[in-house]
Amino acid sequence: MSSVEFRKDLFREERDDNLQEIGKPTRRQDILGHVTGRSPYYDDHLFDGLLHMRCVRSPHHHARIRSIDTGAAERMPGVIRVILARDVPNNLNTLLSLINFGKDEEKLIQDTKVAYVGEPVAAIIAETDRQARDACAAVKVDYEVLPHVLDPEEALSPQAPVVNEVYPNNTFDYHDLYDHQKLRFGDVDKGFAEADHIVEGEYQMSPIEQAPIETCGAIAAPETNDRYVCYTSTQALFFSLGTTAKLLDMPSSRLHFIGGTVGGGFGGKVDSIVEPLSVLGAVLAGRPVKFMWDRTEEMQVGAPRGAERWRIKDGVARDGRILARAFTGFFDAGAYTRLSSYAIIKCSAHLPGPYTIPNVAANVFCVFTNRTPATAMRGFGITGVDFAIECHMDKVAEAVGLNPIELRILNAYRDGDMKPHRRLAKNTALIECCQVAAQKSGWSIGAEAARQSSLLGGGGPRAEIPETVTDMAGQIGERRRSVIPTAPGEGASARGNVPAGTQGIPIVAAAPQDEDMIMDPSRTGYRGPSSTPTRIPEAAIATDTRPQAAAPASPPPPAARPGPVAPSGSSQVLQPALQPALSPPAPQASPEPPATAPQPPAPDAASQPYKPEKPFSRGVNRPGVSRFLSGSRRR
Amino acid sequence: MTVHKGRGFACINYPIGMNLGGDPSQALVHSTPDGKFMVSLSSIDLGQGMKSVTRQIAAETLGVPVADVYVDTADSDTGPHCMGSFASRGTHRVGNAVIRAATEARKALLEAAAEELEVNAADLETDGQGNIHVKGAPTRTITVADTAIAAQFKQGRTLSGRGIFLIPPSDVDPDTGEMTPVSCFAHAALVVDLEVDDETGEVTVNEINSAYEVGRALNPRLVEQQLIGGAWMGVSHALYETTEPYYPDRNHGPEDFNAYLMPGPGEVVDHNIAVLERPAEDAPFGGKGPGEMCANPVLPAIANAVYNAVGVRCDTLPITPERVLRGLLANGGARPQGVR
Amino acid sequence: MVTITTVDTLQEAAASSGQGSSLLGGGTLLMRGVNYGDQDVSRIVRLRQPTPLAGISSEGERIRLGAFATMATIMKSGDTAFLHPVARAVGGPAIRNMATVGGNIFAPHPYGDFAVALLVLDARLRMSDGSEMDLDRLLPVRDTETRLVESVSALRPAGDDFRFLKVTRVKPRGASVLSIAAWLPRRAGRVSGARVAFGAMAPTPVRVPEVEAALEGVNLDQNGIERALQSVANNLNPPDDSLASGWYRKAVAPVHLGRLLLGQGTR
Amino acid sequence: MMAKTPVQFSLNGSSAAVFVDDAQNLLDVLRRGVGDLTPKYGCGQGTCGSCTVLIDGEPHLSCLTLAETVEGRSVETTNGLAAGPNLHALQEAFMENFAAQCGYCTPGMLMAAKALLDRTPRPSREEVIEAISGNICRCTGYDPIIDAIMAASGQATRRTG
Repeated sequence: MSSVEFRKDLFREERDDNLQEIGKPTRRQDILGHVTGRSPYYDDHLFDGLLHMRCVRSPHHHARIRSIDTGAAERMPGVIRVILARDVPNNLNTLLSLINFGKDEEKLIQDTKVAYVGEPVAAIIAETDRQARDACAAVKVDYEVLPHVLDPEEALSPQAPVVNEVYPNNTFDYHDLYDHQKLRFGDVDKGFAEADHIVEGEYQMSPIEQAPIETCGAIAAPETNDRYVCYTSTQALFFSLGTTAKLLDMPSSRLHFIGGTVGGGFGGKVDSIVEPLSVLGAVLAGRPVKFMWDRTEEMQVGAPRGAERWRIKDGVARDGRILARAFTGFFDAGAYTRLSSYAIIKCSAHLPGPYTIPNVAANVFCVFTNRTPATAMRGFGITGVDFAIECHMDKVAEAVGLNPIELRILNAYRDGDMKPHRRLAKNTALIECCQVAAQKSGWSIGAEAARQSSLLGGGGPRAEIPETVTDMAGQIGERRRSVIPTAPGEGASARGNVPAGTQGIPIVAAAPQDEDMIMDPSRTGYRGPSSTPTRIPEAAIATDTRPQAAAPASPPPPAARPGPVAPSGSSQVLQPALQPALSPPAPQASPEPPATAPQPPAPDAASQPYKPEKPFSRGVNRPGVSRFLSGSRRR
Repeated sequence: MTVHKGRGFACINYPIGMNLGGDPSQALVHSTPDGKFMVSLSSIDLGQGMKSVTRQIAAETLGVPVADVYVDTADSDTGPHCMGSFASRGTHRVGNAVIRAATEARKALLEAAAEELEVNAADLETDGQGNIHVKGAPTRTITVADTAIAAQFKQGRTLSGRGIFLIPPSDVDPDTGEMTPVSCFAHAALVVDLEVDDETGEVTVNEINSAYEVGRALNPRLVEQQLIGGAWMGVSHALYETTEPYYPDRNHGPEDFNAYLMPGPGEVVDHNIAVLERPAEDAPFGGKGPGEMCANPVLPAIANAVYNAVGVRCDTLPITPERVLRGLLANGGARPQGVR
Repeated sequence: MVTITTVDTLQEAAASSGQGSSLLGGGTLLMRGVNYGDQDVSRIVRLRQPTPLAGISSEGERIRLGAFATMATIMKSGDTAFLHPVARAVGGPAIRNMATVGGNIFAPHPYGDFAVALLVLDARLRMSDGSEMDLDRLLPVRDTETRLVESVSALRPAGDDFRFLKVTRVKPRGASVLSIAAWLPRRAGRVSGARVAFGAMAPTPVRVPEVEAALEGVNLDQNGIERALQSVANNLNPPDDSLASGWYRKAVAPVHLGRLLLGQGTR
Repeated sequence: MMAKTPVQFSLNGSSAAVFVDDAQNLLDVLRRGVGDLTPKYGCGQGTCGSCTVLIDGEPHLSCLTLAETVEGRSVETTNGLAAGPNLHALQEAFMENFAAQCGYCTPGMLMAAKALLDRTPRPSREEVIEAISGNICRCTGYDPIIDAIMAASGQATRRTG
């Protein structure tokens, strides 16, 4: 049983709640179709003479293909066409080439070497699904089995077999420089040295299947106008269309993709494998072709949420403040990149989680192993590391003897804090979520924790970018020559230094191209950030009334704390403890920022450093942006 | 047999939209002859409610009843480009594109009405019921339907709009990781209550109390769908799911739903949700997109609750009975960590 | 390529069986294989009218189940009340409308929980050639047996002599981590002639004579059953699969057996 | 030439006749043979329930049903749930309770629920759970589906908020 309450009392100054249609529990537009079974999923389009495609797949983790004998299969009843690698016009791709990220490395159909169990080496089109399966069983592939590697850290060793020849170091190449993505903010070694506790942990997430109830699939058919229509379960219509155009070396104008009603995706329908294969089938057979994964393929050949391994090292002050946090992360990409490389960048920007920590470093590796390639899934790039971070936070709480919720509130990021990716936090609400969850569950937290606010105590010195130690460890290929440590900073010979305050220009949304597209601000329902803290009515929070002795279990206003992050004298610091806890949100007699009533969204530049007032103007310095992005030709 | 109760906490934030930007979405809006509106997209409804939420956004922006708006997606011949439905980008990116397209269409609508009413367009307002009034003079009014007919059959004016939303791509500094990843974050915190059987290692989740901050609940029932279903998936990830039960060994990978484990309808967890709404500046009506983040806090909260119940740190997912039992044996039995 | 041969009697079906032929029962396993292109199945032999072989009848202290009787049929029959919990443990309602007693006997690991119950109920099979065979003789050789099963005769237990438990990860229905059936006749409170069988603990459902022997003459209390519990792990070598490892199955089988014997139920 | 076998059965009260291929399953015949697209393919293994149909009033998995075995029998699908323009109480309740997201499992859920309500008009929550225990939903967490089936049986759900 579930219950839902909408806490309209919180952040009410920042919203209008009088909109006409927004906020209404309107029935889904598609619900009638769902309950009558008539929502048109891709497989609900009937074609006369529909043919069925199935794949011949590798039984080996890693093997060289000596030969493929399709003779018997071609003579089997109902078989229309056997498709091999040579039939794919442009048989090399990487999914994110459409946004110029990564090198082409994966064949639609393999002909030289298989790198995971299930990799396709042939596709067969037949009159019925069963005939296609029977013909697949009759294809004889002569393999030379090669040594394989399945553990990502073993794959980093100089002795490990090369999984993917385009990345011969078994790691994705980041920025043409390193075999991993770095994040550096401050000096973690200094933070560890100042810490009272060092808390370390290792975390592992195994691969997870998206498991939509509709399996991945597509039906392609010749259209009367010399084009091909493709009904697809894709989550990304133009990704699939663009990938198909590229692999088939076909003008995108000859492709007509139709989808939009999909039986669950969860990230598993982005990879654009079934679309190019079904269109290729329709081209070669001249008839409608369906390629639908069965459940076994969906589970073992379809790319899962990849495995991740994380090591976290924290330096923690006696009072629970985390002074430094270092991550070493391994994304097990499987045999090809798909989306793992990109997830790591998203993940790196997410570190160290929703906390303000003055010294943060991370090395995150995208490692190739001989397993099914990994791809997107709900929470992509974040779910695994959030598991690690939040398990680790409990270990930190135990180490310092703090209530786990209070520990989070103590370290929580707040409006105006600088994050390690060097952009300011705004619109934060972690503290309020902690307080409400504590309240709903009846988990006591201290009165001071219950008084904290995301709107207060951030910024000031917490907005500053510290002097940052960098290193050049882990350059591409270095790890192939000798074993070097994977953790940030360890074993690094050449160290560098980025001066305090160094920051580039934040990127904001492109402005509307025409002023007619700019919505009247009074109709957006958005009133701008409030300067008055939203208040969880304190009486409603089960506050811990136990005597709080020597241990500083309750969080001081972060900026007022002594320590490397918090030089004193910030004019931003309010005195939350002085505010009447039960008073409604209202103008307070506090020095700064000026307490105001709800404002129109016209904040001053100082408190809103990167409000998108002006159209983006900085050039993109990466050459050859995708035609789907800017109209220029892809590299 | 001893069953130990445990309680665990976790909180998270979640970046909304494709990292680094560079992920545009477009929308087209046009009026039918009598003033109903069609929204054309290439976005995908995977069940998250893309068609429904963009419909409400279009209706709100146009100032017309939701019943007068329908969303058509995704046909590459008629729908403008959309990067796709992933990374919690739909509500934010597509929603913003729809706002721009519907805003332009609304401008044309009001200009057409102004011509009919012989007033300035700036003096007009919509009532959300299908009428356009002169501000402060509600009797000077025209229906949206009459306006559309006049515009398209008398004035020679289309009531249509185009919209694109793009956050241009951000570079990443190779040495520091500096970048502009996304523009807004959703938040969540939750408490899990569960029981652990110390002879079998079996974990039973009894209750979740949660707070999810979603910017704005554009449709509260769609938000509820995501949060309840997402928390279920979180429990499933935490305790059940993997395609490789003996990772990194690849043996015994499940090939059907008997072997790929997920909680059944007999394991529905009582889930009490509070929804917080702190609107984000550049999000459509402040809404951030709750679809992905809702599962994330459940995984660590369960691990933390198992530790609280029996003193076994479960740092490897999924937290199978075997992993709990091995931990119990290694510890010489359950070590409850105290009532929370 | 799969062909269908429709026959009128089980004897005809047995006569037309051979390499690549399979008799269609409920179809829950056979049709799955057919859908997935199982190259070992090239012919489906189908009874035109299976109803005569789907009956349930009482034979004194025993009950006879036709090989084509479905789990749903068993759940509807008052004669088989003691088997209702066992039948209910097999799949969801749709599967139970299809899955047959005969099919369950041949179901590979981890399926076949109904056969686990039959094992302790002294199940005797009537084969298509008219001969009789004990179930525990068939199970080890079931993959090579060419005769077909026509019906099963099982003891009808008294009181709470018969107990069954299936441990699943997924609730309310899931595949077996393990299942246990026990038949525990007692004389003056002491067990006499116990039978205990396990599912998903070996390649086929199995009885464990050492456990049965250890229960002889004991009271069903913690002390009485201790030796039986200890002998579980020594006499079973369960497989790893995606549901659980052999190690885990071995570790918890005594726990669940203890709960079953003590009437504590399962979680 | 592949052998074709004629099969005649009742589909949602109307007579249906179709030639089926050897070993073709009922799901495929319903969808491609007679054009009833409401049962869905989710696994072909009998493990997801999205192809659930009623045969002679009882739920069956059409992907595991050899098509020719329905000769002379009655088959019901979601296509036959509504009476003309009037939706079945289950369909109304699924709409009202937001009991579908992607909608792909919905037809199977509806048929499993109909089999229950036809026999047990006022089921307990446990009976509802049992009735859908062979049907997998990846989106909803089941709670809204259980609520909807309870609501369709005229029993108030305990949903709050």
